[in-house]
Amino acid sequence: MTSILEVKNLSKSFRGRRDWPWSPKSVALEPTSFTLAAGETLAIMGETGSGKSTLAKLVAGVDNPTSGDIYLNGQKLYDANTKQRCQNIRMIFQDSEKSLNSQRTIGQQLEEPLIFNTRQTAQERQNTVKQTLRKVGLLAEHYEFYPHMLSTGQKQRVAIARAISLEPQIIVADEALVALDPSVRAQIINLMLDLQQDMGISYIFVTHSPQIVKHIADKILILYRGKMITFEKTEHLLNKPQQPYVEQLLHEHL
Amino acid sequence: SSERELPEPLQKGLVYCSEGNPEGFNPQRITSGTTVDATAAQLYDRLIDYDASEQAFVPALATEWQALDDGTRYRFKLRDDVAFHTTNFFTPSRNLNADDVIFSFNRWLDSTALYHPVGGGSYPFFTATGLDRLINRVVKVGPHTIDIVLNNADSSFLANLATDFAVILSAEYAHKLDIANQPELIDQQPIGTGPFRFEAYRKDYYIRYSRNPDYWREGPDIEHLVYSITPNANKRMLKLVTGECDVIPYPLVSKLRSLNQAQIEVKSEVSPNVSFWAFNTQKKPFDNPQVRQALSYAINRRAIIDAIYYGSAEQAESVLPPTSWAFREAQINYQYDPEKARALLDEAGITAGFEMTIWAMPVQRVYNPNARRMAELMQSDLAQVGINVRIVSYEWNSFRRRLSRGEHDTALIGWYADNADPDNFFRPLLSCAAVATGSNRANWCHPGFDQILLQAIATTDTAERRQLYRSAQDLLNQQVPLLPIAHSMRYQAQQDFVTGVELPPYGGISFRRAGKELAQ
Amino acid sequence: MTRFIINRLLYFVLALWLLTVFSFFLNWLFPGDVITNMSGIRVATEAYGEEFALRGGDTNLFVQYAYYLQNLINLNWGYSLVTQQPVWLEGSRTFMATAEILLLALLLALLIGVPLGALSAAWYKAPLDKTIVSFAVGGYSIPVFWLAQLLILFFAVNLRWLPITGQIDPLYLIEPQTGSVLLDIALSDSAYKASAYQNALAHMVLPIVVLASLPAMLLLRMMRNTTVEIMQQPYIKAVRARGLPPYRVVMQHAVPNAMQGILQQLTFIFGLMLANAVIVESIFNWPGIGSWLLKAILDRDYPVIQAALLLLVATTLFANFLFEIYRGWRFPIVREERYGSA
Amino acid sequence: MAQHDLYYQDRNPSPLQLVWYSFRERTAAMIALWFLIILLVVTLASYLLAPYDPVQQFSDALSLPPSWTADGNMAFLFGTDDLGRDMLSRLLIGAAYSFALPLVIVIVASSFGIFTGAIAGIDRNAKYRLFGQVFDRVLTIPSFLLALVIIAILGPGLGNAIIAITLSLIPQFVYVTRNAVQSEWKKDYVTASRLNGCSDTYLMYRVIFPNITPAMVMQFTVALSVAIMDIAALSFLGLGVQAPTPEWGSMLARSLDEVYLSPWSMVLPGLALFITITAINIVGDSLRRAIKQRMDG
Amino acid sequence: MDMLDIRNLTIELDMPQGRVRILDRVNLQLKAGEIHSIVGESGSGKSLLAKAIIGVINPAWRVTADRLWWNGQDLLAMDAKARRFVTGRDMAMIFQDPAAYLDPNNTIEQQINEAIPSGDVTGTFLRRRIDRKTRVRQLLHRVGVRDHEKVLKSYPFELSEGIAQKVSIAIAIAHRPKLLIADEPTTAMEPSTRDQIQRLITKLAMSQDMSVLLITQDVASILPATQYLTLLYCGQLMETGKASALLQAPAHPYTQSMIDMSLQSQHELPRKSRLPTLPGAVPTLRHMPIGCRLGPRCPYAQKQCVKAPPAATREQQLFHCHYPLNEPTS
Ligand SMILES: Nc1ncnc2c1ncn2[C@@H]1O[C@H](COP(=O)(O)OP(=O)(O)OP(=O)(O)O)[C@@H](O)[C@H]1O
Ligand SMILES: Nc1ncnc2c1ncn2[C@@H]1O[C@H](COP(=O)(O)OP(=O)(O)OP(=O)(O)O)[C@@H](O)[C@H]1O
Ligand SMILES: [Mg+2]
Ligand SMILES: [Mg+2]
Repeated sequence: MTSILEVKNLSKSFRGRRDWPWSPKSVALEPTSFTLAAGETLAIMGETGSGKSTLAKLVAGVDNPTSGDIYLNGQKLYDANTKQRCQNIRMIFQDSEKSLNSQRTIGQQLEEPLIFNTRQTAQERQNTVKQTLRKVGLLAEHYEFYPHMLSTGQKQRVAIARAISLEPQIIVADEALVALDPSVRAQIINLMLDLQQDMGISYIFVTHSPQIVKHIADKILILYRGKMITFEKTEHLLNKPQQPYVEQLLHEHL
Repeated sequence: SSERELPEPLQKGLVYCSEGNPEGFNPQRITSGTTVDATAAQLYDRLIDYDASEQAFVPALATEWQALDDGTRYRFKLRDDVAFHTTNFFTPSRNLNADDVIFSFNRWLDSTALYHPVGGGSYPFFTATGLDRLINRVVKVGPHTIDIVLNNADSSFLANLATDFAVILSAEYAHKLDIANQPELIDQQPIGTGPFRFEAYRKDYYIRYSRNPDYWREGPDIEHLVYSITPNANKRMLKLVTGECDVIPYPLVSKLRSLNQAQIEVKSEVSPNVSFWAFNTQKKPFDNPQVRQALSYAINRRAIIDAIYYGSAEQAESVLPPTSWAFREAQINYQYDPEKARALLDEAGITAGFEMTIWAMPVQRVYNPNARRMAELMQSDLAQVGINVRIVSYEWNSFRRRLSRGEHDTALIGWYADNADPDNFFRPLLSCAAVATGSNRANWCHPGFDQILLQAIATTDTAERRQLYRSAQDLLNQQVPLLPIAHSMRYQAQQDFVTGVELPPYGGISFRRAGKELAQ
Repeated sequence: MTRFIINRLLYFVLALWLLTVFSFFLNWLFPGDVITNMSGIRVATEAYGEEFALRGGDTNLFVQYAYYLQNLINLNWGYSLVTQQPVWLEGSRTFMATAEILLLALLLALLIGVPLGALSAAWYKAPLDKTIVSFAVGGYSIPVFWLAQLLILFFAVNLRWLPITGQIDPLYLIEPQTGSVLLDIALSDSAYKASAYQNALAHMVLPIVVLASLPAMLLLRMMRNTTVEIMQQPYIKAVRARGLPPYRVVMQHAVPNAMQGILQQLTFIFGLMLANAVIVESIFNWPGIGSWLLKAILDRDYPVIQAALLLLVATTLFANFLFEIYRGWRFPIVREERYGSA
Repeated sequence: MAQHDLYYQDRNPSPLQLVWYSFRERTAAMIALWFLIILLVVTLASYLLAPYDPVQQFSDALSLPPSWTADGNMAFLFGTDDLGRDMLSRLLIGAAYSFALPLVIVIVASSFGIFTGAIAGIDRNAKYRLFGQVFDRVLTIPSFLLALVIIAILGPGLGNAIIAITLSLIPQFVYVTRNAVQSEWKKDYVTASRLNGCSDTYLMYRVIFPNITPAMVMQFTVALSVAIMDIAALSFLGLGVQAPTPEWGSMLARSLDEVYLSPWSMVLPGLALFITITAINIVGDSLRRAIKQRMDG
Repeated sequence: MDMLDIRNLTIELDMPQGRVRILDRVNLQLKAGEIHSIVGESGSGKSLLAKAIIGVINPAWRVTADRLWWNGQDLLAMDAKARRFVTGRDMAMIFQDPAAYLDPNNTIEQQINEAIPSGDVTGTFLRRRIDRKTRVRQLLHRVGVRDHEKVLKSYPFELSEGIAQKVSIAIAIAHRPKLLIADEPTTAMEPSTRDQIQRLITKLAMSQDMSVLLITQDVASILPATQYLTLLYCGQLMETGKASALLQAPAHPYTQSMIDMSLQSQHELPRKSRLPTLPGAVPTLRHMPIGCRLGPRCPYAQKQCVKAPPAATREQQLFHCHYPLNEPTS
């Protein structure tokens, strides 16, 4: 498989809120490189504060990297070019509740990416949105709904609908499954797996759960204090002796 | 006497709620009633006093006096037992003598005197009455005898000496200040011979005096006298009701009565005063008599008397009150007549929408209990003839200062006679000399008018004088540099236990015999 | 904590500095001669030349500002155009007079507002609460100048319980040395101190009550709302689950935590009181900085206007600084939140 | 639950509508709101409604008590003041200065302040952090004091008072908007919209704005009551509206001299101010509670 | 005898749409020293049940029960004060988000101190102070905090999640409760921390002879030492019984699907295959199905399910289902 995403020496450092202006910056992510092929799923793991979210955000374009480049299909992604990025890389947030605008209808929110990234007319946009809604297991009627009228699972579906409406190649999901009920979580995982099959989407998952990782990930990237310590195919990683840290992460408790 | 109990410090003192800040502590320099009330009778004495009930001059610092040389020289014998105030800033080494009197006169008389320029060198009362030109010089005859040499005989000379302005200061104190290079303190930390000594002054809050223990004649019963400065008439009245004031000037009589306070006593007195509306005749278009007449027709004075004075005043026909022997009823009555006013204005080329200012005094005076409100009334009257009026008001002292500079279009102000002579209504108010000193609020200088006044002053024949003053009034009536509005009663309200607070008919207030009669 | 204090101090000093810059340029904004506006020395007088030199009148703006700052720090604040008295002297006195009633009023407001608010919250939605709250809404909607007048009419004029104006009956002969009448009585050699205190306190009652009414009602409402909100917080649930009786839950946990929010609002309330002081002082003729400023505005006494504004604003800034430091010290979580947050 | 209501009966009320529904249920709030609406209408029509010219002086009816008292006269419903001017007319026309004028002032100040605040809220450069901190401190200066500063520079008068109050209200709006925008800006839904490729203007007006509207409306009511209070206070102190304009604060100030003879001339304008401000505060409070209730679900 | 004995606990709430029954006739028995886990998806009323036991209830809620007994005393019949006394003495609760459940403006020392019953320390003022100090430190040791001096001086926001949870456990066990209710104490925690806390709770329960009522969303995260298991769905009790038996042979379809969905049991599934799940979503309060509330989502649902199923027992299991699974073929 040829890689569609290539990340080269991506790094990020922050100026802490409590720091004096002259104190050194703290490094949240040391230069990290990896690649991802179409239809593949990458899981990012690590203990708290190890830089998982940072990496995910950099890839999704929420933050700009301190250094390093991202290549999509061999083309370099520039920070300023949101268009190029958002047509191909989308993000699903951890908390669907907070990532939806409570003052606007589902339809309005789902149209947003279409307005800015396609040349569709209003009518076309509405149709696209309704199709997408059906794709994620919602009804066309949900177009008129406000987020507060939906259940948690439905909101998560809306978030996914928003991510796939531009038919991107990569979806980044930062702990998107943590807060869900078992039944809903299973439903969402199924949905995402279906979409991967249908549309050939690649996923980047940030998660704590070894079970999920083992079930869906093709590759695993493990971070420790901002440093990438492993980047391997899942089977390889599971089948060979591991460092204690990795062991602990992948260990299904008790 | 009263049943009320007061804490000890309050029993021994008296609070007079005055209506404004004094401009200084030397009445020589200032004609404002507020300043005079605060200083003249309290801190100082004059050579002679005028006893209104006897209608005669009585001795004060001078024990006796006589006119010499056909009335062009007066000799005064001074008391030798008069001590100046001993205060924490000055201790006199000697009693009053001729030097002090000469110093006091020369202060305003002799432009070469060391102290003449101190405080600006303007002595409006003396300039306006011509006293500075009347007196040739003051001569020391003996340690306690002086001569005042006049340029010519003058019928109003003694009357003017008996006014609140002709006070005697201490030459020794002046000398001390001169050495200390602080001459301006002479009017700020005053030393006099009066019944009270100066203690402290805080602008907008109070003046504090204490009894002069060395006073040469019978002094007050109280230890302390405080002027609590309360410009707001309503507040003054409330403070009288709450007992914070013992005496207040210019009470809102009708309102006080409606309060029905048994322990408050209201005194009233006919008083020689006039409130008027002065046009700044040096500004266009007020230099045009026709305009002034038109404006006079536009004002409903009757309504003003009702709304502002609540009937405690009579409409003025002339600047002189009707009680004066020289009074002359108005020839043109300026009855309220907006049509006529409009017609006259049209004639003078004043179009509708013309804008002017009325400067309304911020304080209450005998002659005008509420100038601002009066201005409001006039504002609506003038609006009827198409004139837009802006009412201007400043703190009292700035107000007077600015008026003197002639910043106003028109002003609502008035005059309170200092002595019984009709001259006192004319020269300080309307003579050319008064333009220079700033007390001529109309800035009106009419040579013919001045001429009449000079003639009147030079003669002692009453009939002739009356004739002259009548023609002067006719001239005023026709020229209207100012429109007389009202002659008002003078009122004062006090707690019933306060005694001995005198209301001299010619202005001022004296606490020389003040006391409190409290139940023990 | 040190870092927190330094951080706050830095911003305080910065704001203060900006204030002096503003005040410096005020002299240009005012009509008339700049040096006169600064010093109160009129152009035509002899002293003008000296003052001109002292304030660097012929140098450029930066140097002039340096001179200005120097004069400011040396307390050489010029002279009033009206009284010709040194501005700093009168300013410091009026400042103390204001500080006196302001602090007492603040205390009173806290004493009324906080317990009543807590009470109201403890009886949330009960009739008592509703009564208190509607009372409070009325209380902070009433214009102070109207309230002052109503109180004067009732307590001073009808009942004759209280005097209307000033700090003390002037016959007590208390010299305004510091400006705060309570201090002045203590410093004076009056033989009637006890009686003087009585009189002074009687004079204070109305201004303080009027000044305290609005903040008290605001505090009441804030206290109630914050406490009610805090009662929903998880940690209160945890405490309740531990079986603590309700009044102790309120007193030991809800109220202290509510105070954190109240303290944050205190600067705002303090500023409001300072603004109301202008009105209250001029109604009660209190020789404070508010009435001083007001008279100066009416008289166009620029050196005084400038000084009064400088003092008033610096006071608010300083109060803000103090409240924040106290809050940071008493409630450590504040230090965390507020570090350089944008 | 009614049976015919199969799904949602009132189809999809937006969150703002929900706030309104919750607001609507509060009796006091609705009374206050209706009062304000009526007041606004009356103010707009005041020149038609006022029986007399507010500065016309009836010299034969000085200090006439209100009509319901024994000495009253039906021709002057609320009596007359000491210059014989009709109180009712003065109160009505006064509403233009005491209510409508502050309303206009607040509208101007809010449009300007919200615009600036929005820009300041988006721009999150480090240099603005310092600015923000200092700005926070400037805000501790109450608007009335700021208005006094401006009046001190410009001099007293109605025009200057209007300028002063407008300027003094703006910082509050900037502050509230900036804070609201910044706290919204950090939220996930804005990031999500940003990743959708939305332009900044779209973000501001379509995404963030609906979310901060309640805060803005709240601030608007607060500012309105402050503006009314300030303009009345300035006029009371003689720095604002000048005679003979019938503004409530100045009416109150000049009535003080007459408290004894005509208590109504003091009570009526004071009451008018009091009721108006109370109504605004009640509306503001209820709105806040409605929003909170809406948030709590 | 059961220490805690709950029979037909019902909690109703007045909502704008009318009265809603949030907890519907729930039964629960707990003996001393037992560890009992309650499992249910979000909104199933687990927290409500805990709150009802501990007595932190909004007065607007209507709580009725045939029995709500604690050691033979009827908690519902007591007045508020007596009930507070009993629960304060015998019960304790820990929560999911530990830092939010600690007073942000008191130090840890103050808060633990406050939780120590005054009866524990006697003597002079000074004596009591010293005793309290040592007790506080002992408690922290017991929950496995090593760096205790630093922790004691800290404020909640300065602590890591794990330490904060340990502190809340310390506070909870300060008065040696007989019952510890843990409401989702480890959800959203990092796996390593989660393991620590779970081990700690188990250890405490064993060593102190304390009963534990553990509430979780997921069968996967129940305590390994759990003896009894109860499953709630939408306020209805689905199944309860001995954990081992229940996990092995669930009678209720809901239990079965919860076990299926639990990620632990997915080893056997091929990677990237579809996971077993219940269709649909948890109904909202406004639209509770009548009868068995699982009905619309249940793969085995039939007409009869619109009637509430009666309780049925099987060995050590009790369940509410018309069509139980895993019937022993006898
Ligand atoms: N905006 C920020 N400013 C300063 N530091 C930050 C910022 N965001 C993250 N960091 C720091 O970067 C490091 C990595 O954070 P990140 O959120 O990527 O961790 P994580 O692996 O996602 O942790 P978790 O599992 O808790 O979500 C942390 O030490 C964090 O403190
Ligand atoms: N104060 C309340 N007002 C209205 N409804 C409430 C209230 N508290 C709880 N509920 C409702 O009662 C139901 C049960 O709530 P509870 O908190 O017990 O659920 P839970 O099982 O603990 O869920 P979770 O796993 O999400 O914590 C929920 O549907 C909830 O919406
Ligand atoms: Mg993260
Ligand atoms: Mg719960």
